[in-house]
Amino acid sequence: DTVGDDFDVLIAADQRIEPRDAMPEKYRETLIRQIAQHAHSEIIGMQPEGNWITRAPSLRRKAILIAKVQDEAGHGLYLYSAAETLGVDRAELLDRLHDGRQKYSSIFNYPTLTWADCGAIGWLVDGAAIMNQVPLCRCSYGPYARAMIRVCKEESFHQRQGFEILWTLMRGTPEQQAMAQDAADRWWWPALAMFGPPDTGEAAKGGHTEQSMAWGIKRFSNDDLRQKFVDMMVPQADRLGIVLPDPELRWNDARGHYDFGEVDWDEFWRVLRGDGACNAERIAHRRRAHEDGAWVREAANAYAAKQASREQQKESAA
Amino acid sequence: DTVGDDFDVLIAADQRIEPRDAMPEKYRETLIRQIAQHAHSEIIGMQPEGNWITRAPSLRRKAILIAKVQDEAGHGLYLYSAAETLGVDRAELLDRLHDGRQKYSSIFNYPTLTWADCGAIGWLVDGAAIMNQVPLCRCSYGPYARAMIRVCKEESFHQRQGFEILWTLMRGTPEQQAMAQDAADRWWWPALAMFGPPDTGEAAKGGHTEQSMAWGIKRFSNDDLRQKFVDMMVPQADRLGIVLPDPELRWNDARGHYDFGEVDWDEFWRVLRGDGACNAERIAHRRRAHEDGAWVREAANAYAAKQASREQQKESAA
Amino acid sequence: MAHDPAVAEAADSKPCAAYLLGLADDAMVYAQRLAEWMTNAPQIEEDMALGNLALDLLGQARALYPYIGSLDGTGRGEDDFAMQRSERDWRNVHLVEQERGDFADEMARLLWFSAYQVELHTALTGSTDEVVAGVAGKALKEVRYHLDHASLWVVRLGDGTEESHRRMQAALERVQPYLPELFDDDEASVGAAGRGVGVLPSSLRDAAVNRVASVLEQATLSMPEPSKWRSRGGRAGIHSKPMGYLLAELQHIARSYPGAAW
Amino acid sequence: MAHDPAVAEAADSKPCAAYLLGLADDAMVYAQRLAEWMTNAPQIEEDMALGNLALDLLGQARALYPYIGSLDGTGRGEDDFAMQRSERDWRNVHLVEQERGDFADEMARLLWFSAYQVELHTALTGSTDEVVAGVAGKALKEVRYHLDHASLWVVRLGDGTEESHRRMQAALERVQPYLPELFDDDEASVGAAGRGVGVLPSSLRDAAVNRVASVLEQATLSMPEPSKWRSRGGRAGIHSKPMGYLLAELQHIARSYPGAAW
Repeated sequence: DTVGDDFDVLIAADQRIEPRDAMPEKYRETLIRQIAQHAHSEIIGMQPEGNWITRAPSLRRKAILIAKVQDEAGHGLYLYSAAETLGVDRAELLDRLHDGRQKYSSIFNYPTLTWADCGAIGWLVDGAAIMNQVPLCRCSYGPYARAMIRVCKEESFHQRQGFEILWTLMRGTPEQQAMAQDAADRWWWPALAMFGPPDTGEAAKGGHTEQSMAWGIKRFSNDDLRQKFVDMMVPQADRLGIVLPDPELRWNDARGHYDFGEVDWDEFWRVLRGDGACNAERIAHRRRAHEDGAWVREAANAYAAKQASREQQKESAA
Repeated sequence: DTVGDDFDVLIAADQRIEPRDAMPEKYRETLIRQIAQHAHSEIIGMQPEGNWITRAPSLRRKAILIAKVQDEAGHGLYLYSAAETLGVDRAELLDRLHDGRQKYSSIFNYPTLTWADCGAIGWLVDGAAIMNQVPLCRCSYGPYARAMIRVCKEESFHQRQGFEILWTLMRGTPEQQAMAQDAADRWWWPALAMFGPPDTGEAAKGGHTEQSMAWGIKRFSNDDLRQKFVDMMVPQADRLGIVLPDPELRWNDARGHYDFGEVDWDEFWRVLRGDGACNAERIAHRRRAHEDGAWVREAANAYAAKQASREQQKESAA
Repeated sequence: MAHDPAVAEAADSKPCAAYLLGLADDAMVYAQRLAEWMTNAPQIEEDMALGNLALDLLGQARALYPYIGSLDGTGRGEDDFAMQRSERDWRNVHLVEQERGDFADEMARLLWFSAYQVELHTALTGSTDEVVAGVAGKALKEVRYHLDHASLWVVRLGDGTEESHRRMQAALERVQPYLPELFDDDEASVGAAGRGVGVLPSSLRDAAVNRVASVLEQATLSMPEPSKWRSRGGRAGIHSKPMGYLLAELQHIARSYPGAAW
Repeated sequence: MAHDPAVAEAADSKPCAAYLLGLADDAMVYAQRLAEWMTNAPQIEEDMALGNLALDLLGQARALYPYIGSLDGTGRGEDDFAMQRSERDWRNVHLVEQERGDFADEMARLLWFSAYQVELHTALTGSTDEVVAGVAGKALKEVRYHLDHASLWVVRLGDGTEESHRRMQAALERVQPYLPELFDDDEASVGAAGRGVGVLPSSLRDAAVNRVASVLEQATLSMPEPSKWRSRGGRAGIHSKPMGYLLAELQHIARSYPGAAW
């Protein structure tokens, strides 16, 4: 069909698909699912760090943390807007999040146990997110690509802040150093799992990688991104003085990359299926906030409707 | 009438009135009001110290505090039982507390701001309570007198514990000493006000003192009790190293008593009328707990009724 | 005796420090409460907006604390004030320390507090103390926005649904006992106003009330009657029950690692 | 090499300390939660009863902490353990740290925890460590009463009104994810059980479940299905969200006055 033709031409030319362009239904669905999951991750991702806002150990850190959680809300909004250009509205997407039809990144099902976790999330989780997201700035779908450009700029700022939290701790008291090391121990493997299950070699056949690459949504395999991430983080860990919790981690001169151990994929799937430390808590928190606010949103709608009809009356009276 | 005669004979002989004895309606009403107010004070009085249970600075203090608040609940129960012998049940008395028809001691409308307040309440508030209550062990109404004997024994234990909290603070760091002095500064005058407004000399005509004394409910005037309290506490304050916040306080050799300044009765009446720091909070807390628990009490009643009818069925079947 | 301006200035600075501490603590404590809304707001835009307000107020407190530490001669910095002070040393009003209620409670509190702050900072832009005038000038822009934000919501809720009207009116009743304290003059404010550094809280009352009244009218809400009781004592370090728990949360980590830098 | 009993004992004592710390922290944290009921219970008798339970558990923790401090060689006392430890160093299960829910939630938690504790302390009265056996002997009397108290209420609520039945059943569902953790064996419990000092948690499961099952039957309630997720990690110092806030409250005053005695 002609839809396919125009679309394929644009994709082949590495041009952007825009909302008014015709696109295959599968492409639209894949994007909705991916953008929504991304938006949900920003919104749910406010909680683990939000847990430390009232307890941040200094006012400067408190201010930075509030601003960061605020940025996450902002990223969620950009992304919901991008998804809305595909013909699905935010309220519907939130419903899908709340009743479990759509997911968010499983990394946010891990708990933030100490202040150092705010550092580890910035350094490792935002670091991994950037690695995933930078290629998305060249995603074939225009609104998503443009949202990602804004998001990436702020994320790299967050990553530096996370690094700096850990840097300060590693130059602090022995207790602070232990706190930073402990956080890195707990977040390293979940961060590696953020790139998704293996999708190269033997594993290349199962997942969505191939189709997403063909559509210009995905630019690198999970495994390539994971390798890039490890290669980037090891020198940073060295600078921090943090020992990454992987005995197999070492430079491989032949490959020109770091070798590293295997993620515990059983744990990954278990947490993804719902049996993580915080899955139930995160969704319950979101749902409660949403339900508590229902009367407020209704009031805002009712008021807007009243105002609109008042305007109309004024106009017809004039 | 004969009711009056028997009653008057017993009162004149300083004998106890018991629940089955005839008694003037006014005597019964006065006692119900006084015993209920006393019971309510124990129950509301759990809150100011209850506020420190989760934050007590050591486990030993936490255990002592829990036990003390528990004792207050127990005192409330003895006293409600004593009131019930006069033909009014606890649920009804609690309703009167919750809707403001009956009062509790106004002292519990002051806030507990620091740990030292737990000491000051024990030392000053329980001290004043004992001073009020010891004569009530000889009250003409038997059940009330017997309840007071049990209460007084525990109260004097609480008073020693309060003294010991302050003793420890006064032998602690400068911050702890300041904390203890500050607590005494804030609780001294409200403790003096606990004996009620002046009721001797000019002031003897207004209140209930004369009638209550004639009925053997009250044994000493408010002013006499206040003087006894001051005379008892000044040497204790000296031992603690606490300066009582009254520039007029000094020994009067001629009277054989300490002279002391005037309570701020305007403040007393203001707080009594409802405009104290915690009046609204105390009652709201009580009501919330009572309302939250309604379904539990209903369930307990329903279960008891079911059990009773099962027993009956068993018996009639046998 | 020759007039020594340095001595006179030192004598002047302590009451002003006490006055400014009240303002800084109001901002600090309310920032802490507002920040609790993040992840709990009725919509994501509001998570952001309330976070913004919290940041503004936190910024006001952070601008004042080190200056207060220099005025009172202790040299304390922002974290000394925020993390190392016990409850009796805090000087904020009870309004800002109350627990987070529903969204209507927050908008009622924000409406009154920002109406008060608009009048306060308008007056303080004329302070004889340049630092205070500077902080007020920056804060004024912020709190005008806060007042607009609160007004917008109070009108929406008051003139929204039946439920939102009922909730908003009830919230106005609940906040009522905490308002007189905002406008109480005390020794510190009298001292600071006398020196031209501060302003008498009582002098801000009528204009703030008028601001709120006009919002309530537009919102089809009514101004509650004065309450049977009122809060007192915040400026003297006498706080209400929620304050101790707020401080436990605020300070626990900082207090748990004495001497650590973050 | 000659056998040196002192060296062997020292090598043995660390795993036992780790095991006992889990038991002590369970008791300590649950005491803190139960004490929150005082002034909040459905009737005054219950304010007293829950206070009593809190005191018993607090007593169990206080009996164990100094002994643990001697076993692990740190010489720490009860307040060092309770007031000066950070979240990652606490070894209690998640069940006891969860926020206070409604009365049915508390009775569901109490039923399970005391059924577990009855089996635990029954087993520990046979501990090869005399101190542990002594603590368990005293605790056993207490926790039997706790189990009776919880059972009484669960039956009343289950077989009371329609509402109480519904609430009690819902509470049983809510507590379900926190139960497997009680019966998990970990390195410390395997070590302590191997030495005859402790007991394998997994060996207590069936008897505890039977105790609960018989109460539920009498209460006309049903045993929930295993939950979709379960708590993990408390014994390794991985806690859930409420723990940090619980510690903030528990420790704030003690941490605020370093070195002070109370």
